Amino acid sequence: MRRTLTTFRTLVAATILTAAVGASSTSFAQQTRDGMNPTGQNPTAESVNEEFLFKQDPKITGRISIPDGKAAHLIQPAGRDYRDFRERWLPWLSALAVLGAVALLGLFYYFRGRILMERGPDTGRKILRFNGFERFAHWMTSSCFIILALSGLNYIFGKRLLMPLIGADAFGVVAQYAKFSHIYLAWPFMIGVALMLVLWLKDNIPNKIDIDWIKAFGGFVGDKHPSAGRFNAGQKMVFWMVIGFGSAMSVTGLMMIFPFALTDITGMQLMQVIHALIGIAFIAGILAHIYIGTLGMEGAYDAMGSGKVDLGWAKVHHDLWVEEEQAKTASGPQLGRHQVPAE
Amino acid sequence: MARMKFLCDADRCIECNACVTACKNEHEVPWGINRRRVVTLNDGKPGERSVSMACMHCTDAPCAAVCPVNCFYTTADAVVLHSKDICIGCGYCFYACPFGAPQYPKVGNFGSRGKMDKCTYCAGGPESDFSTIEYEKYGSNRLAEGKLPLCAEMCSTKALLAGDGEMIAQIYKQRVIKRGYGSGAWGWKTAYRETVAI
Amino acid sequence: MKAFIIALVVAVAIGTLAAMLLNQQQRFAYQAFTTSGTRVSDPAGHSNLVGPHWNGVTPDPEKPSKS
Amino acid sequence: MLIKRKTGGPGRTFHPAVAIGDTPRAIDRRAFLRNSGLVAGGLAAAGSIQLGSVRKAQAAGSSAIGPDVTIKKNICTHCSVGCTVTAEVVNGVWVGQEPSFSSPINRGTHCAKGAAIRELVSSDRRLKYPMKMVDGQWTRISWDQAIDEIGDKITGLRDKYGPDSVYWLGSAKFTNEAAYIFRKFGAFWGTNSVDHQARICHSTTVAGVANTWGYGAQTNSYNDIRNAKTMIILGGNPAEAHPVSLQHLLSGKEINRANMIVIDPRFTRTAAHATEYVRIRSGTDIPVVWGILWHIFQNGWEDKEFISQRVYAMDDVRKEVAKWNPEEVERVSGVPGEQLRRVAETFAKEKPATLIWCMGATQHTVGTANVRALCILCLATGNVGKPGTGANIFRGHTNVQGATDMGLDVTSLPLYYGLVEGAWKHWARVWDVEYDWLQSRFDEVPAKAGRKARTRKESMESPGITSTRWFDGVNLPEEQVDQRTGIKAMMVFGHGGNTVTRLPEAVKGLAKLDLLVVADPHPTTFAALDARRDNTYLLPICTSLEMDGSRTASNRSLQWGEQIVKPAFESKNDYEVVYRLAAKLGLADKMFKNIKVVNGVPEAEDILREINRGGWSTGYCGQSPERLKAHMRNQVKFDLVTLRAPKDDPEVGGDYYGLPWPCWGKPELKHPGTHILYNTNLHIKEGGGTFRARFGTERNGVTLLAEDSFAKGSELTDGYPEFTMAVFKKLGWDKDLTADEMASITKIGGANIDAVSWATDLSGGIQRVCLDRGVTPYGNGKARANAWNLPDPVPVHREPIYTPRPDLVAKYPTRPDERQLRMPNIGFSVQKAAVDRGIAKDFPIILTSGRLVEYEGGGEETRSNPWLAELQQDMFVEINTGDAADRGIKDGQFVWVSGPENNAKAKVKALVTDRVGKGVAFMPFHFSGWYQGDDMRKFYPHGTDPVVLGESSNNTTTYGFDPVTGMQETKCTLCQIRAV
Repeated sequence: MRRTLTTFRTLVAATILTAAVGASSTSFAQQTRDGMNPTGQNPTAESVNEEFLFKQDPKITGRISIPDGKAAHLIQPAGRDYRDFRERWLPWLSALAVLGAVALLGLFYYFRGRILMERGPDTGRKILRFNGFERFAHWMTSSCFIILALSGLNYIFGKRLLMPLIGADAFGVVAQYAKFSHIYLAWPFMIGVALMLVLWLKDNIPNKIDIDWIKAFGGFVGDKHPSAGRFNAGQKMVFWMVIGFGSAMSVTGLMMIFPFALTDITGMQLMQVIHALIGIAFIAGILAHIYIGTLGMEGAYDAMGSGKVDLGWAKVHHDLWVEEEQAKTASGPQLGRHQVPAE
Repeated sequence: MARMKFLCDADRCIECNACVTACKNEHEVPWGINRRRVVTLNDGKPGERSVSMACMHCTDAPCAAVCPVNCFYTTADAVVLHSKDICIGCGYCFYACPFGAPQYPKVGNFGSRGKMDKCTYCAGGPESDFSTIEYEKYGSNRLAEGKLPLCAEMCSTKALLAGDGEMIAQIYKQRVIKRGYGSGAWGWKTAYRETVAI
Repeated sequence: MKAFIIALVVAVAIGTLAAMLLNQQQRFAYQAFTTSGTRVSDPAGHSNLVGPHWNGVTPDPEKPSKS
Repeated sequence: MLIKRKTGGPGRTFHPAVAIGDTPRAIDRRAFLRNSGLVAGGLAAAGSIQLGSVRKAQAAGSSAIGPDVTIKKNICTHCSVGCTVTAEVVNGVWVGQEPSFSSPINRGTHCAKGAAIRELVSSDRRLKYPMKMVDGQWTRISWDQAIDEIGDKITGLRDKYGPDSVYWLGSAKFTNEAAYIFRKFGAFWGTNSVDHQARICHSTTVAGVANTWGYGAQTNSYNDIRNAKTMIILGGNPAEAHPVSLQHLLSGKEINRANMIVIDPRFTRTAAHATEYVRIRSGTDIPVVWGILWHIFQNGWEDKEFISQRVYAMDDVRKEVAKWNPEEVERVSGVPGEQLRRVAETFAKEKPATLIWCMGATQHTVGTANVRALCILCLATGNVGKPGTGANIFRGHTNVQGATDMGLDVTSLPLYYGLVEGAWKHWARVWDVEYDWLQSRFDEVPAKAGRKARTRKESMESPGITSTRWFDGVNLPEEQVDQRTGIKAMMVFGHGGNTVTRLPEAVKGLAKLDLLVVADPHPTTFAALDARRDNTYLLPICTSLEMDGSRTASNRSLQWGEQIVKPAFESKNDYEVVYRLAAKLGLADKMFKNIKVVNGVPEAEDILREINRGGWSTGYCGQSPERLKAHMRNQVKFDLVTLRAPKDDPEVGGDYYGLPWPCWGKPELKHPGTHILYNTNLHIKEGGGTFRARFGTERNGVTLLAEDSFAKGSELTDGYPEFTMAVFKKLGWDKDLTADEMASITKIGGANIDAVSWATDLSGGIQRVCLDRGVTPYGNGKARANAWNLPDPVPVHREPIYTPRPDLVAKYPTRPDERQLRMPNIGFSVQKAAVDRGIAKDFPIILTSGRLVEYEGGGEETRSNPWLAELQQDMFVEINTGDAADRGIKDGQFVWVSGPENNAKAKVKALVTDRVGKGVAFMPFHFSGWYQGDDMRKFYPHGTDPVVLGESSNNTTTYGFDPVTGMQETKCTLCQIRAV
């Protein structure tokens, strides 16, 4: 709890910082106009000093003739705060988030075990759950995500974990390629997120059914299955997490890919903080998603693998969707007998 | 053991930019990369002061701390240097640096900005002293020749001081006592968590 | 499986394309920090810290340095 | 070819044993990697401490380059402070610069330009070979062809239009020797139209100061300012123009807690360090100075003893000053009386006080009068001739003082001998040529426009056309130009084309010229204005870093610069080019009769020896090349404040650094030079002196000689005139002369031996005797508060031609139209027209100009240096925040600055700042290459375009010339600024 608070504080501080910059620059401009004629004044006696300037603005900015706006900032002590965040808090936060997620899932697995398929009359019959394009979109996004997550974590943990193992030279090379992959695979990832939004938006609009589903804890607790459409509330949450975090990561990421294009140093620091915090939350969330999609539920992988799920399973987990699909085609997409996955 | 620092006496600095071009001259730094720069505060108004700024070679340097590949190291003279072989050009050091010291050969996108470059306190890099490759990657190594950074040595009004921190603080103190004013050791609080008490 | 393979191939393809585009719009500092009144020579060969060892990659020690 | 610094030996391998064993260092790469591999954070340093302590001890003796590095010393070319440049040269390549700690002038330091000066030599933007414009295209030619064709063309022009049709524009970047042979060449060619940059920087200073107390130069030195308790900097921004001088100023300010008063229309970088800043309206220097003097006289703060002993006619000044009560001063200049009272009291009471000025005072239609007023302020308070006092005039180029001394001036032969017959005869003797032959080289001018005809002798003695008016000499109808024809050819050596006002007129003039020759390291604006199609030549000249020779810094110290590297590309030095031209014209044998020429290149040392043989009038006689070289070798021995070496030093004992002129007598006399002019507290042999008795002994019954004032140890304890044989005979001192000296004097004097003076005695005997008897050879006179030979004997305020205050013109009009220096000066008509047409309403902003620290002069050289160019990439106009807001102008956007003449306009970037007051705009004058909004880059020969181009400030400057020297008005005109 303390950690989240600190994170929050850092964020708030950063926001206030940016706001303060705007505010103080106006007051400074006014002063400029008043102090127009220095006739009769003693320029030596009134020299500016650090303390005075820091009272006006958290960073000291002046005039410089080279056409590089960044260079006009003389001192920005906020770099120290950024460093505090990145070195003191971020490793612990991310370790906690990632390891915590793994631990929680482990516990869940330990207590709940693998959720096995319930055998029923329709077991063995198949229904197409995701068509090829959907699966393509999913896999493109997810494979990129895994690389992005690993290369992203490398920024935090690489020097702590990998570098001592393989040595600086090798690590330098690895990190260089990790950086390249992070920058370049961000693009298919962003496209993937956009594709998923288009493909699955209409099935992910939250509705009343979701409330019941949540009230029933999604059926994870107990053995009663709440009704659900194509996506149950849990999946919707994953969807919206991917969309929300994905776009936040994209926006902040783009700002970082094009440094200083739209913002100054304070903005860049803020982008970094946001990107990192959301990133680790994203990783934790996706870990849960991966767990449910693979280990957590029997035969889960094939849902995205082949796209076809067991009709019986579907009727249990997504009864409303199955009804809808079967209404579309009288026969329904019934295929041969097979092992049945779920997600 | 000397603890090398920079101190810019803003009451002497006249924004002549000698430090900037001396640096270019000594290390053949290309256009667009300014290891040192001069910023004028309160421009055109009474109290105007100019301050020459480069890497301050901080105590517990933030750049070194945030570097994801640990390419920084601190020499026995407390000069903060880095290895361009390991650097991945990520730019985190620029975000952390309170003084805007890190520079990148390419501007535009983060992906391939090249290796970070910054003031070396005229102390070269990790390669062996006076080697061609050291010179080409980091510039010349005056410190190993027993000389101080050229920017400070050539400062037109001797505003920019370089050398052992205690010695230059002493010089500055004496100046302030002599003349009766002084706007302080710019950046020292941020860089060294101390200031020159008069 | 097919969708997966295609996804990987496409991801790599888009990534490569992105790399190419990004690198194309990448500008050297000497181009970026230049205004309309200037014509700057390419610093490679004239300046240090650029040129053959631009990226800091260790050069072939056998290759004689430009003299 | 090695072009950049690289290590001498083969690069070391990265075998760890070698790396650690060979060069111990703070932390070697391997160790560092090991450390960072083991520990995540900051422990790397801890692991290396032991290594580091070893390094310090062992690294001391090592060198970055190796044993084959040679050190060469030359002088920075970018201002007059005279900073020593220490170059590291390997295999003939300039690979590095080191601080010149031993120089007492710069003590290791440099400004941006000096710290970047190495690039000048290896710049890829240099002019690489001679070029000729053929039908609008630049074509490469050989040196032989260039000299041949140019020689033929000027000979043709001379035959057709006379020698005055060719204009010889020299350079303040010449060495003394080059300036001297260039002036000599002009004399041999037969014209007095030989000029250089001093015309547009300190010509009014030279005229004003010389007319006050004798010599037109800085009286003290940069170093001596350390002694001052009060300094007024009026119309100068040394923080940008002479940054290294600020080392001395600020030290003085700190050590003496000196008052540093800056009087300027602009809150400059210098003003930022002032203890008091006085903002004035441009062009009201005289009211301000008189306003200060008003308080001084009112309160009796003047130095009455000094005035009575050493100043002539101060009462005439009192009458004029009485008109400038605080109310009138404030009405005209905008400075409140209370502030001026404070300044006046400080300057008069907290002594020693010095007055520093620069082009803010000189570049006006009243430039000479301004300078005179400033001198009078020094005189009234007794602030001349002592340490910490004086008129410290900061000059602009490396050798602008020397080039002025060497007579690159339309009014004088070398060393201020003037153009009178005696001067010509003196130099004819030094040059060993017939006076009559020299005379035959000059032109006969027919009577025209009501003016009488001029004989050859009269032409010889008539001042030439000033560089500020060369294009008027081309454009004006021939009857208005007081010579046979107008100017037909420009021979431009080391001089930018954009530094003279009224650039649009210059462009017209360029188009009309029959021949244009630009001899310069860079093509310069002259070559790139797109005015010409043919008959244009570019000759690549090396920088003065690539040649030997002496330079005279602003403080009159001569420093010997040695060639650092051989001239780059096909460039040649000035000596060789002048020699080749002379040879082509058949003048070489006569001109270089007594000068050693090695492989077609005259030897600098030998030229200096000839200067020594003739330079008596200014004390350029004692500075032999050997002595100057000894000074460069022994720089470290000279004191920082007194500039003097200890007396017991075998080589330079007792000398002042650089033997600041006057350095009397022959070199063997070992006169130490004169650090502080007119200092009566020292024996003349120790560098003392008196005011020069240059203007006679009495006027209207009032003596012009000093009263009860004389230099220490003088045998004559009162004022005395300058020494001639007549005076010597009267005193009986002629007996002191040796037989050889007498023989020489007799030979010079001929029938009239009495007329031989301290300045024309080639034997040096008169000066030797003077020194022995402790008297100053030039006499002991009074400084003149009233200089009756000048247009305004006592300075009076005159509004600028284009004034923002037309209401003041009736009371303070500019001088009536008159003719000066072969040209009409119609300032009065222009001013009247401007007032009548209400120009000040359409152009409400005062436009002033000045220098940036990164650039120098016309800026071709410095704008071609990427290290400097990066720092100032755009021509800009400083505009006040209020004016910008009124016009909707944002910082950094393009604006049009338009001027009242020629529909002139310039497209520049706005720099919105409070450095300038409301209603004032400032532009730097270093830019060119854009013309009225067009980029002219393509007109430069391929690859020689400077890195940075921009509008020249002189696109919009206007008419206005000082009546004495033809100085242009750059500091006060009017403009309008509009957003693009």
